[in-house]
Amino acid sequence: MVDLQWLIGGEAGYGIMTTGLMMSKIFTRLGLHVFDYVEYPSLIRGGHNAYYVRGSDEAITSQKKTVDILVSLNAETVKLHMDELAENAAVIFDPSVIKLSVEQFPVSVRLFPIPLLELTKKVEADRLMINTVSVGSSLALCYKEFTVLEKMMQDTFGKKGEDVVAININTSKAGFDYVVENFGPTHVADIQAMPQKHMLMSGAEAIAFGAIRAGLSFAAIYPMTPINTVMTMLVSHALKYNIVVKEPEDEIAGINMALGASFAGARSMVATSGGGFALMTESIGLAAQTETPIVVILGMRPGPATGMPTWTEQGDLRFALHSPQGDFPKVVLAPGDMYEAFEDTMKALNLAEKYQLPVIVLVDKHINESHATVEIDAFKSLSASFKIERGKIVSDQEALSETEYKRYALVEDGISPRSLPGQQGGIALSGSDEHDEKGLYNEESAMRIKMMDKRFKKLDVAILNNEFTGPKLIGDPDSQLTIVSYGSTKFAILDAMRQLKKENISVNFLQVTYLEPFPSVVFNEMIGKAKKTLIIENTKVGQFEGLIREKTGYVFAHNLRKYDGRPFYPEEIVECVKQLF
Amino acid sequence: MVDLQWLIGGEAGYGIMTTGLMMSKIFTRLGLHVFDYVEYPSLIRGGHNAYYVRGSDEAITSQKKTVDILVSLNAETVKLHMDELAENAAVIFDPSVIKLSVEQFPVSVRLFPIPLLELTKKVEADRLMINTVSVGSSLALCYKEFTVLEKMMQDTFGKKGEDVVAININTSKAGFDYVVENFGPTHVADIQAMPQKHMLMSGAEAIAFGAIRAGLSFAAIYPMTPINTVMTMLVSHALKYNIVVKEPEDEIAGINMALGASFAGARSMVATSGGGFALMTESIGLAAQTETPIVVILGMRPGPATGMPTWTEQGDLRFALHSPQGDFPKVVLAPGDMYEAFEDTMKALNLAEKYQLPVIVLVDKHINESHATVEIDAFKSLSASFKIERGKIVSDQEALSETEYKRYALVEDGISPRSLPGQQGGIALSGSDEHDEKGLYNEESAMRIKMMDKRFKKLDVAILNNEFTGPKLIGDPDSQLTIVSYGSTKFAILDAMRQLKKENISVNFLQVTYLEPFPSVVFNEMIGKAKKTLIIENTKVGQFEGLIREKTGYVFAHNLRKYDGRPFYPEEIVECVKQLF
Amino acid sequence: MATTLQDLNIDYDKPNWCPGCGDFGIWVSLKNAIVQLGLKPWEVVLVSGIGCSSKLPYWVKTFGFNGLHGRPMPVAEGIRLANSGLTVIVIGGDGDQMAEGGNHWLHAARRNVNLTLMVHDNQVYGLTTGQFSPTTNIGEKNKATPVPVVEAPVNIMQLALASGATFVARGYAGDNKQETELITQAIQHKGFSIVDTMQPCVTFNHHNTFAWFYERVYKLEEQGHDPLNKLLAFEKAEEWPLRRPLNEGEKEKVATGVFYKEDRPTWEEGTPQIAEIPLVKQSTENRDIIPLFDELL
Amino acid sequence: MATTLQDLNIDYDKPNWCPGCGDFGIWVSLKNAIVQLGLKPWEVVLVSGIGCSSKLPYWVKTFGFNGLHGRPMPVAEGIRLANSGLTVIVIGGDGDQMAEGGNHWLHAARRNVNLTLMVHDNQVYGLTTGQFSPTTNIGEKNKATPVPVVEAPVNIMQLALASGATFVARGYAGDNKQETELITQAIQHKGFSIVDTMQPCVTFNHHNTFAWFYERVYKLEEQGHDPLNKLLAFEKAEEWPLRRPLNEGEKEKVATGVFYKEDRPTWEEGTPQIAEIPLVKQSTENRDIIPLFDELL
Ligand SMILES: Cc1ncc(C[n+]2csc(CCOP(=O)(O)OP(=O)(O)O)c2C)c(N)n1
Ligand SMILES: Cc1ncc(C[n+]2csc(CCOP(=O)(O)OP(=O)(O)O)c2C)c(N)n1
Ligand code: SF4
Ligand code: SF4
Ligand SMILES: [Mg+2]
Ligand SMILES: [Mg+2]
Repeated sequence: MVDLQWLIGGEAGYGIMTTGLMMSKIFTRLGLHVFDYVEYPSLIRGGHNAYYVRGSDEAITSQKKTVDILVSLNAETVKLHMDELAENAAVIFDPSVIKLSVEQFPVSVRLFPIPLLELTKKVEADRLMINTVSVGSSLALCYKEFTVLEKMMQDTFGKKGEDVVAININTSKAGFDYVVENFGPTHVADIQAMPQKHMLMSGAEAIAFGAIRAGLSFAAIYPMTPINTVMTMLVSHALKYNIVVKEPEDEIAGINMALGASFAGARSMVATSGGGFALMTESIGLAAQTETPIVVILGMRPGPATGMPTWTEQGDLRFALHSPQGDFPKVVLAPGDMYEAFEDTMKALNLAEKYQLPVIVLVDKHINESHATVEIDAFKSLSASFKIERGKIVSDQEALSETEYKRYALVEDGISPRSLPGQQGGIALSGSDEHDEKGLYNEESAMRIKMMDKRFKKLDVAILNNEFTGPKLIGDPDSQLTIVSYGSTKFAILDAMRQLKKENISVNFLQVTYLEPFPSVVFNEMIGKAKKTLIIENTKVGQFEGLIREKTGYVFAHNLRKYDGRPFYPEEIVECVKQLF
Repeated sequence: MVDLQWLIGGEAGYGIMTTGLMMSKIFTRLGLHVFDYVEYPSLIRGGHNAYYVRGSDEAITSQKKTVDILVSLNAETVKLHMDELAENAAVIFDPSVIKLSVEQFPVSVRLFPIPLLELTKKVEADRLMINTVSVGSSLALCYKEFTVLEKMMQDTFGKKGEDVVAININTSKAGFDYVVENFGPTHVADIQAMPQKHMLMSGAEAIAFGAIRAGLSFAAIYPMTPINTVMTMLVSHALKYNIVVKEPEDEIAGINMALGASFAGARSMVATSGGGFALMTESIGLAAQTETPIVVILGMRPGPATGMPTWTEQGDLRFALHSPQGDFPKVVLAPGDMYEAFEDTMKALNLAEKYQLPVIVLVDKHINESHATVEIDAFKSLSASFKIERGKIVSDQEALSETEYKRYALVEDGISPRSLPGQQGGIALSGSDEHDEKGLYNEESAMRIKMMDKRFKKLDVAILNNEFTGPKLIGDPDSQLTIVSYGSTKFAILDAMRQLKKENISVNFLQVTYLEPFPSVVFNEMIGKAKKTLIIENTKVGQFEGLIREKTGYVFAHNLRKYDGRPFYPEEIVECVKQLF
Repeated sequence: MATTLQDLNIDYDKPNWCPGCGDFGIWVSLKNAIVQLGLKPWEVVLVSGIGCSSKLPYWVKTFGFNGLHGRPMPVAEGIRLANSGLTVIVIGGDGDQMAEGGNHWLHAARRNVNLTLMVHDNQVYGLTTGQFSPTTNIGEKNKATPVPVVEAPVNIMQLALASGATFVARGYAGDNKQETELITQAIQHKGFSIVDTMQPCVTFNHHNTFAWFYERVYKLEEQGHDPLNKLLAFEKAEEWPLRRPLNEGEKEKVATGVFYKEDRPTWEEGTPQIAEIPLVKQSTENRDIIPLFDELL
Repeated sequence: MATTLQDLNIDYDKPNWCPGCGDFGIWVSLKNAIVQLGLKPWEVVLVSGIGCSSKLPYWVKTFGFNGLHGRPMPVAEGIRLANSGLTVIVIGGDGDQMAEGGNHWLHAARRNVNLTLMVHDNQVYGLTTGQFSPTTNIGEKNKATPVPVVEAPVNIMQLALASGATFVARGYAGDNKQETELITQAIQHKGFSIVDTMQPCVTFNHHNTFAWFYERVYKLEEQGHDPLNKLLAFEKAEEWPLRRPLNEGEKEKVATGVFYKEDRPTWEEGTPQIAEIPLVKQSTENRDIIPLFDELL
């Protein structure tokens, strides 16, 4: 069995990210299950970056605590990560850059001094390519053949020309060969390659792909960690799929552009993080009042304020649920892995248009920026089975035959058919004031009540239509303990469950997959069957725990919280669970 | 016993507001308890305005449903308010403008046709002064002497010169005399004047006065209903008390200016409503992270979006509690009457500086724009007993002797002494990023946890210091029913309790006076003693009810909600309570 | 069938501006312009913010979107990108556009979005009952400031020029003929056009009244102003509003008409995704995303 | 005791900008200016937003406030009103000031608040890894747009002139001597001063590099520019940035130095509450509010 975690550390801005992703892809191509996780500060160069890649021939869904192969490009990396090394870990370094001896380490390690710089010189590569050398060396430590890397270099750099491919192959091969020649192959593991059924995907990619598949036409996104990749992905495919993606002057402009486009009939979305979301809140109310469909991807990171912009937390839950002023219906979906991020984004775009209301997809840095292997076939079939549903939009024909079109007609299900600008006979005004059926401002008591009820009715209808699935119970229903959580904590929880199972501790996981409307009845039913319960969340004050108590009355005896900007590790959960028995 | 409600209705922009306030003040000067309430649309002229003034020689704290004297300046007023008339109500109108006969009315009424226009001509006043005539006539219907009005005109218009005083006296006297001469005096009631112990105050005024008294130095306010009066009051007294009051370009600028001023050492505040608050939310997180004191007056009105801008609701509760991203300590106070609005504003300004955090004073249109009589002596003593507490600010002397000043020193109580720009030795940076004790950006796990804990510690310390008082139990502790509510609903609740008492139904009122930190323990203790409970709030979804369930687990069997933009009426509460027995 | 004024009227409500408000003139002129241009009412979208002026779309029978205070501009930009077949007109007050929304129109101008911004410039916040606005003149007494206004007013014409607007004009609500003409030209102009209309507020601005303007407005075209010369336009715009108190005996001169116009590619033209078919007319069904997965191997 | 460069250094951290970043030059120049002006470090407040450039205050030993993206300007205005004895300098990137914060500085300029705005203009979003900014030139390839940039860049100098800024200058991070001089003048200027400094971003802007600027910058003063003439300043500012793609063989000219300066009363001077004593030095104890109650009778 192979389950190893590789880590490369070094200064920000010197290719750590690219190198890490390369390693992830190698493992993916070898048929392993992969999860990667990056820590980096909010600066462009010089701070410390750490890229963890875990590969296993059994299912894994999270980074883990111990490191089996450490690539340390500078002395600081050794210092910072020494304590994470597993017994017998391998340390790759360039002896011309740092001096290391086994005595320095708290555990026994195997040192692999490799003249990275010298090797780049030898193959006439830039000195910045030492990373690539180290990838070759790393591969040699756990796999016997170089071909997988060669192929990858061809696929990755093919577009950039022969020369680029060649230099990448040469440098990494130099690293690979050096290890084989000087230390022998597969020192750390001997991976048995399996046929590749997976691809490697980040949450941000899953969201972007979901949006593209679901017919997104318009996005206006102001850059902000951790949604920058969503933006970049949409931009790169914008011309292919004819999606208009614009960078607005600020987030307020962004969401209002998207609302304008949506009002005009284009499926629209924005993406942001807490600070930008704060600026958008007023306009979420506008979407609600005018019943203009909009999807907001909200990527959480630790606050308050700028906080720790490149780290992770779940501290925006209540903010997402309760912004801005007034009572109005909205939907908040909370995917916990790449599959769900893909599906929920598609679903969100449908729901927003079908029910003419704002839909928030609540994610965080951990899911957005981590990569995990996902089954290609599963994604293909999710994509194939998805159907775009745009809800009640009046056809040009219908509009023409309207004698007195009412944009906010008080229809039974609350969903008044939308006309679109340009439609003769469909002329209407959508306004932020309370209004009557025609859209004219109106402050009468009876009309106000009707319009409020109408708007909320849509959510009831959505529930009746079974639009929302979940909570999900994962694992043995008869387990001794039920873990309750939502969002990206799923990664570590599932992993912890697997570990616990090996130790014959059976734990199941009640994953809340959407937060608004809250599935109170189903939740209560399911939690009622639980023996012991533990709630896990990435906040200090327990926002999710409070939400559950508010919505269901359920009180947890045990909780596990974390608010240092780091995601949960399976080991932490395992330890916590064991203490409960 | 006198308990009468006077109503003037007419087109917006034609002095209804001034006239109504005049009537309120007359009742106040006669020694009555007064409550007034205005309904008006969000437009400058032409829509319908209705100004209700209720006066009673017993304590009252709310408008009521029935009208005893209706001044109808146009036909529409009669149509709109006909159904509110009490049995035997008096209707004042100008027969040259509208034709009325008693048969039109659903109840028996007494018609007082008064040639308002003609009377203005007679005294050579502008035709716009018909309102003033009607005030004189109204007075004659319930009080025997004109002098009270004469005196009031002198006090009110004295500054504008003899002529203005004279014309006001003449017109109102014309109306008074006309009634006495043609119908005889005191047809509706015969008020027995009592020595005046009260003044007439709106919530907005209470807030402005509280702020002035509490040493407010700086405010930046962008206009928005229902906090415009707060702004206007501060502006009018700005030069007298040397308060810098600025109108910024938007709400984001407003709160950031206030934060800048606060950072520099000036006691600062902003005021806004939901839409403007939405724009401020990001900066509330900034205040929290930099630990810069700030007070936000949040005046609620019905949303979503622009909604019903001149009406009332309590739909921003959760928004106020949970904005913006991330976990951080804040305080939310919720005054329920003018006394509390005054006190809470003062307290808020102290708390913000003592604990270096954002404090929100949550009010609404109903409390801000209604006037009620309050005891002058009570206000004098509240004012006299208040002490400005500015918290830990390093003195110039201390700063000088600092060798290594730490702005965010991890002190026991979490409250690190602030230095102010200009203080030698106190040099420091306050930043929106997570930071170490010196204020330098820092993303280490241990420091993050320490700083989060430190910030929350301040709230614990505030609780330990008994900074928060409440919930208040008003009424007989042994009552059969306990009403739970917060904010401006208090007006109608207290009034309903008085009425119920007369019918021998004893109800008490558990008023939650602050919402964050939530007084869970005390609340549970108090609610534990309740027999039956009823929760009342001005929202559709029951935000307050949810909050209580979240914080205490308490589940209400009965609730009364309203979301049509109107405040509760005591009658509605009485009816609801009776149904529970 | 040609569009008539009648086609633009709604029958279930009428403007609730104060009698005599300058907004009426702009309202009439806008409808005239739509008629004269022969636009189909359903292909016109009026987008507004919050303020007295921003209620205008309620009373014209075209499509309308009445958004948030200060935010109509980006809504309009989104509409243009989604359906470039529509005529989009933004309507906002001086507070809406110059205070709360100050950032947006400048960016729309530099992008040269093909739409028209109409500023109803009454130099005051009308709907919130009379606080000073960014265009209020120095020295005005006002409930929102304890001393007369000291802030220099925003110079909308100069800001428009500086930000790259390609059609820059000032109108006056007391001259329907000129106003209609300016709006017509602005709508016809390909690119970002702004018409800043001086609009007396009879209730809260007792200084800049119809009478006041009547004595001070003059027409640029009558003075032979060359609207193709940006520097001259900037110079003309410096005349008024003043960034200082008025001198004794001095009388302002308020230029009206087209200050500047220029041709420059629009934002829409720079967006190849909509070069051929408006976005809303494009099918989004059955997109094949499988090829994207190749990058993830 | 005169302030020395040493006094301005902190000993527990150092700038983490990319080696070679233009921010270093501005950082050095700013410290030089403070020393040359003999300002006391504790009477200086650097207020910044979010971006690479906005981290500068961390590395100068004066008071500092590092606020939100786009929002340092109003914070600085509040500081000035509260304590007019302080020297207040706002530091922001082109994204921070021209995109997110675009509305605030224009209003600060018309108010003529007595502070200095330093724009670190690298024509890109540095900290979010290289998206185009409002000052990015037309035609730049960029990860945030599927086609090269089509939006005309913001012309900061012209906007400053149009909005009534009273000291308007452009600097270049490759010329510390001039930059120091400009910052010094800007701080000394009574009123709103802006120094827009062209600041090469070595990581994400591979077009507007030191070498690029080196070949294009020239000094206004060497051309005898009259900084008291606003129209000339506007004309000079029209030279660059271009609102169109560059022509074949054309080479830009980037003017640096003081475009314009003027004397006008400041906001602080228009605020009588602080005419004599800074707000923070005034006692607020024992205010008597009882007289206010008279109005409520
Ligand atoms: C975010 C927000 N802030 C404040 C308001 C309150 N408000 C409504 S209209 C208005 C100003 C109106 O002035 P202007 O835009 O000049 O329009 P006018 O009424 O003069 O036509 C303000 C401040 C609001 N609706 N939303
Ligand atoms: C409200 C908000 N939106 C977005 C961001 C993300 N963000 C951080 S820095 C930055 C732009 C930086 O560009 P610039 O201001 O030009 O500074 P530079 O890094 O180039 O010096 C952005 C968009 C944020 N922090 N806050
Ligand atoms: S307040 Fe002024 S702007 Fe508003 S409708 Fe009345 S006159 Fe017109
Ligand atoms: S990314 Fe650019 S602006 Fe930021 S530090 Fe590096 S070189 Fe400077
Ligand atoms: Mg206005
Ligand atoms: Mg930049």
